[in-house]
Amino acid sequence: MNKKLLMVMVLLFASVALVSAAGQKDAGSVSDRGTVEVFGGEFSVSGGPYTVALSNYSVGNSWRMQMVAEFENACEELKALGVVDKYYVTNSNGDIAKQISDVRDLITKGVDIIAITCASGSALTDVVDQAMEEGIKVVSFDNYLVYDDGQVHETARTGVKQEEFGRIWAEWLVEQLNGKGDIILLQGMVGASGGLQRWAGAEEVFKNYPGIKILGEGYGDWDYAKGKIIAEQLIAAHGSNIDGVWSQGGAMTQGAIEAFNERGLKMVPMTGEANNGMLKAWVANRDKGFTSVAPDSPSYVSVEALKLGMKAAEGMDVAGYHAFPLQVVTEENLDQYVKPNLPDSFWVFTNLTDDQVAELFSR
Amino acid sequence: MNADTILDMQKISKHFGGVIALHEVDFSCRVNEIHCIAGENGAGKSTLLKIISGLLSADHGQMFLHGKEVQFKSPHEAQKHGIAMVYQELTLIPELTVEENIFLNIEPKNRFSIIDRKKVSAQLAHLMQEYDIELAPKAVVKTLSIAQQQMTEILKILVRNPNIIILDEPTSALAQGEVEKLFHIMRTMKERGKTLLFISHRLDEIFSITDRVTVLKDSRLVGTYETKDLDHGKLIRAMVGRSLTSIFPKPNEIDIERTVFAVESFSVGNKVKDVSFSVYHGEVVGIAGLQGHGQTELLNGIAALMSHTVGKIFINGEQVVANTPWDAIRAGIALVPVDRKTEGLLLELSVKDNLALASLDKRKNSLFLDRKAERSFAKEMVGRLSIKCAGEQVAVKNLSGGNQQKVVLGKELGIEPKVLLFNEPTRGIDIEAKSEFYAIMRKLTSEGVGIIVVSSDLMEVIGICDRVIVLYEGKVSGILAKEEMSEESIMRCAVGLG
Amino acid sequence: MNQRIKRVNIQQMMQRNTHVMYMYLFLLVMVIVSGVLDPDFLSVRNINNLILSSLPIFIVSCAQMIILLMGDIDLSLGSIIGLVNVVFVMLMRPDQPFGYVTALLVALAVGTLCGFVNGFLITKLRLPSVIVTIATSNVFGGLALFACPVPGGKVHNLFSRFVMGRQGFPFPIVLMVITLVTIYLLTSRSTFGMKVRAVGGNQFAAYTTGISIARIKLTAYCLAGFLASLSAIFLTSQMRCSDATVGNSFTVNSLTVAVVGGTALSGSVGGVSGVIGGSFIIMIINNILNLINVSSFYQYVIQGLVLIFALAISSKRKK
Amino acid sequence: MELKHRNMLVQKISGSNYLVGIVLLLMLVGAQIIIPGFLGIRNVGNILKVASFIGIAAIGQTLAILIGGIDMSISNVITLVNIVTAQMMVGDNANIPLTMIVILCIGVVVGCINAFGITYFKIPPIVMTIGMGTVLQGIALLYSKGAPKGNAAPLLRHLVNEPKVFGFTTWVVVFWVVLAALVIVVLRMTAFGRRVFAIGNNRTTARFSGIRINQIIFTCYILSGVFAAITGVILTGYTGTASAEAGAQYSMNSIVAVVVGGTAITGGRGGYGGTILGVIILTILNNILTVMNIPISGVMIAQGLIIIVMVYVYGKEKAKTW
Repeated sequence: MNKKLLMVMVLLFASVALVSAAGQKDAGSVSDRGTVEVFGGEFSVSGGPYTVALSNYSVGNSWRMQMVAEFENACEELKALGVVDKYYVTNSNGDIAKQISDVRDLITKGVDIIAITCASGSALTDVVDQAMEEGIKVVSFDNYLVYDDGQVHETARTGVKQEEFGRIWAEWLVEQLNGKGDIILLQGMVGASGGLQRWAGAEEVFKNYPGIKILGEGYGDWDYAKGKIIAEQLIAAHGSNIDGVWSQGGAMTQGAIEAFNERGLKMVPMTGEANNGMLKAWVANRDKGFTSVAPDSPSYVSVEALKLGMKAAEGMDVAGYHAFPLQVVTEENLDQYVKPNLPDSFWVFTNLTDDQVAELFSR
Repeated sequence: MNADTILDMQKISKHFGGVIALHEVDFSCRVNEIHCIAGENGAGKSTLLKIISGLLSADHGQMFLHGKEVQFKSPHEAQKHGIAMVYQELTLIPELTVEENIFLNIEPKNRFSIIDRKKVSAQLAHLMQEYDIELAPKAVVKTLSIAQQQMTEILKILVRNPNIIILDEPTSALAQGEVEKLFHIMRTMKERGKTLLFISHRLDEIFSITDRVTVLKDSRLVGTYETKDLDHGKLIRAMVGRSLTSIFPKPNEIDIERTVFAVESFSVGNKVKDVSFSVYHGEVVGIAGLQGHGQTELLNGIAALMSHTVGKIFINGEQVVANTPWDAIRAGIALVPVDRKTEGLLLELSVKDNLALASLDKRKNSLFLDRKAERSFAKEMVGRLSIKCAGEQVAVKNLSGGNQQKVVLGKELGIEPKVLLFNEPTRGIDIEAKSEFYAIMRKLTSEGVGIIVVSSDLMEVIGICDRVIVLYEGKVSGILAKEEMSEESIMRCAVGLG
Repeated sequence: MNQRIKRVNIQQMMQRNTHVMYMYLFLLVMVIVSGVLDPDFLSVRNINNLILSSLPIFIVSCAQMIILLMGDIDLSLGSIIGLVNVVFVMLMRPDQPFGYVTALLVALAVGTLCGFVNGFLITKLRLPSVIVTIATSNVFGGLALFACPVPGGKVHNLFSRFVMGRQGFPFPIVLMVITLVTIYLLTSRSTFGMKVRAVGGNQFAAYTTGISIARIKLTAYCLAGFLASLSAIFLTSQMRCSDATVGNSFTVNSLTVAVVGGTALSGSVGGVSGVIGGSFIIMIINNILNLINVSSFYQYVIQGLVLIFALAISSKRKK
Repeated sequence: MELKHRNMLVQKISGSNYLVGIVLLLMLVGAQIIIPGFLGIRNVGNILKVASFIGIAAIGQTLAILIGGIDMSISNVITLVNIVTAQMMVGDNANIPLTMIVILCIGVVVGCINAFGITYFKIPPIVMTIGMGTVLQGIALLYSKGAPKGNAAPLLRHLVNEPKVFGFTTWVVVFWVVLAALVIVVLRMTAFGRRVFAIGNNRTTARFSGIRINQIIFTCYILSGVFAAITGVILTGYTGTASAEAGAQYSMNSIVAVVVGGTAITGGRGGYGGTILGVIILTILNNILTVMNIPISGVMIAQGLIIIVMVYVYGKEKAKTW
């Protein structure tokens, strides 16, 4: 509950600061504050102030937690500017039904903008329709809404293409092995759509290189421990024949690195993701011949969704899908992104300052 | 076979494991009679009645109802043939109301299969009026007294309108007034043309209400008699078949200067109120009373198995404070509980493990149990109590009742008790084992152990005890010395007339 | 009937219902406090939300209550919900006008079958209900996860809108009332209910009264399975997709609701009037946490504590 | 009579753990066929390592089941401890002592609360521990704010992961072996062990025999909490990090291991020796299933069926209301 207290104090402080700042400038009330430049002056807001919300389905991993922090951070800034008067963040712990009732509660609270990342894309369409009927702007990101006709019916949609991950990993691995070698696959979860898309992107590439032989694969559920167990078992079966590891998750890659080290095997190229722990492991195992490539979806995609929602609320046309570029850590820019002093869990493509990251992941 | 014979059983045999419960027993009863089955504990009375009621099935023999051979696979089947039984075990659902219990499984329903509560109330009111019974239909059964529960059981039977009604020791838990009430109902039933079979130990009851008596002894039929042809002496001879004194050992010298054990103003909840008595060196003290008048609670209270006890306990003149069973055992208070299977023994475990159980700490070397000591202790007990078993590693569940009871006793002797409490020590064990048990008790008293026996078997109380304390509603209603003891005097106290 | 007996009758009926009365008092306090904490709480929209979110847990808690009345416990209800949800969505043909009929029937059958499996193992193999339902919970949950490793699928739009009451007909309220009345009649006013309570109260008594314990148990488990699938179908219409893990929280929650609603774990005691109040209490806790913007993580702590407290209170009351 | 005779035969076979031994042998052979190199020394070491996690958690479960209870909060204790350990250690050996103290406290407190509810309020163990588990789950989420972070200290990781003992196994396995020996000795050769069995067989008799039931129940549940907590620490050492689902399978796994190992689910019969075999069987089974790429769902189904079959074969336990 300490955090609540802290928040209240921050709020108080913020409002005091706001009032005093406004007093110096205009001494006007919030309603006639004119236009305010937001999102680094990308556009200006004249309506509002808005009540905004993030409907999240899980903070079960650090990326999602960071994503929420980005949203909250942005909201605090917007609040200071008087553009946002209140914001809600709901989290359904992976429970689809709870997320639906969360959105219903948000409608009850009369929010103006909802940024939503869905536990299940199709499950939330109905309640989102209800929200839209109430005039709420709904922007889905990361895990989009999925309508029967495949179209974008919500206000807007943003995020990276999962196939891109697979493609970048596969192309890099082929290049490392010069088009010939035996690899193992560390897949995500059986049947998970994100994982399927990532693998589909990779399969496209591997198809063109008959020299790449897949020795075996396993599902590590994007989890470090499971990834490690799978890697250990694949190593038990194939040993030193493995020339490369195509992993679709950074934590699993870390598990594989560990497994290789414990068996005393020579390091091989492995694909990864851009979280600090993975990058640290990369640096630590560089001299053993380890190399990797780490693409990632920036965690401020939630803020991007909020931005789109606000544009819509201001009357701009934002309908449709807004592709969000994937960023990549490579051997060249690794040293620029790895932060040896920051926690492992932190994802390097962020708007948060180092201090904010340290605070977020400290306790 | 007489024309008015309703039920006729021929050469009925039944055994449980190796124990014979009934051996080729013939039995018959007539329309419109009250028929008592008499006999000692373990004579096979309950088994016979349970076979009639369909709860048990006979191994051999035939049963004829209205001249037609029948075999009941369940009590329900017997009920369909007009035979219903009130068991000693409670057959009511404690959380349901009187009304719900009585009509269980035969509720009158409307056309939507919903219970017709009006019809239920009307039928019940009619029945209660007919038999002059007063009960609150909406009362939850667990809140009723034992007598009220029994009335509910009887109403539950009556509403099913059977021809033959069986009552297994219906009076054992009742006070005098309640017994009168029950007999009134039984006579009304008889007037309505029903046949009543019931079990009772009390000779007075048998003579006051029955038309005929069937006596069983040691699982065999002794005979069926017209009550008017019998007197007390004849009936006892038929039941016991030998002089009572032969199985009871001679009393010890009692040294009233040495008090082995005493309780002062002892109360347990609201079950036992302000009881004081002492046990002298060499003495066996009996505690008698009707079922449910605090005897078990008194023993369990002394052994600190009950909470809310008040009062003082002295052993050899020194006050003992025991708040937990553990304290009581350390102070030297041992209890042979009423139900050896659920309270006394671990049936799956061996004789040795059971014997050792209460006194584990006595045979340890530092941290570990001393197995050698354990074995020799078990051997010693098996010898001392002449427990018949194939070895001390045999699971106790394979022993006969008498030997199981000896294991319980042996377990308690392991703690080297200063006072031994027995609750129904010889229930369901054979005569031989009984007499061995009595001999052991006597031997223990001569060694200075104080012995207290709770028993519902008045013959046993009279036979073994040097003094008997009778409880009525948790209070001492009489203390009788050996020469004052008789079934009549004890019963007078037990119903509060002492 | 004389006055004394009438008085005893009334006294006893009051005593029998004290738990439920206290619970409703608590519910009332909760509603008032919530209304003060957040004015939106008492809005028509929010009450509607509450009914929608309480209905699945209410129905499945009725199932749990019936099993508890028999003195058993069913730890597989959550997994049955997950399995039925998966089967229902898999068989759904969202593109056909009546594409939900087969799915509906099969889903109800699957749930009932799961209940039957529980009942069969418990009665025929004479295994304790706790261990059987823990094991079958794993089996049903595994099957659901096997058929549907990740959430997905679609639900017939018209069907879902109808079930959620978005087609003009207030189906959720009707379903709630029907369930309430049916389960009340079944457990408190029918022979079946008395038999179930008899089995839970005293098996010897039930046997000598001619009640077939095995048949009653089998029927009750089938009924529980059926109710769980009913709950799953409603839930599925609400979430419009399949998710094998959707039922996970329902096992503990159904226990909590039943116990809060005055159902005794020892059997015989309980009724649907308590269960409905219990389900509102649990759902209001979740609802109010959201409305006053408190971390949903408190939900678990509160639910666990509510379960333990309710049990502790009822055990103290028994003493 | 014939039926009874057959049951006694079954009991005789199961009672002496022959059945478990045979199953284990068959599984070893099967695994060697399915996974080449399965019986290699490194892999055996690896299997023992993974088995030791369940093995240590199953000590508590064995005790809880032997006294006629069950502990469903093991999963949640492991997860909570996993999260707390990683967050407190933050990869620094210096933090180990303080962390261990906190962790042991968690285990003791959880066990105490479980036992308190079970003895004082007479709440059925299954419901009490499930309720407690839910509370712990919430506490874990609150403590980690939903996203577990931090890492294990290097020393811990070394002890758990490095196969430095006898060239093939880790210190954790040694720790497990020592614990196992200790538990078996305590259960078989001390008064405490005898009392545990007595309570599981018949609580009333135990009470009438002057056994301090509550004391034994408290001890068993506290030990269960503590061993679950230790498992949580070891698991943190194994994965290096924390996860919100780390312990998820452990309640179930430990019950399966105990039941497969021949301990009666109603209590009073069995022991830790059987549980060890159960743990190894379970680990190998999981290993085979993962190598065959059978997802977690398959493992769940297999576990459920194993419990039903084992409970049926082993005991014809009398139905008991918890």
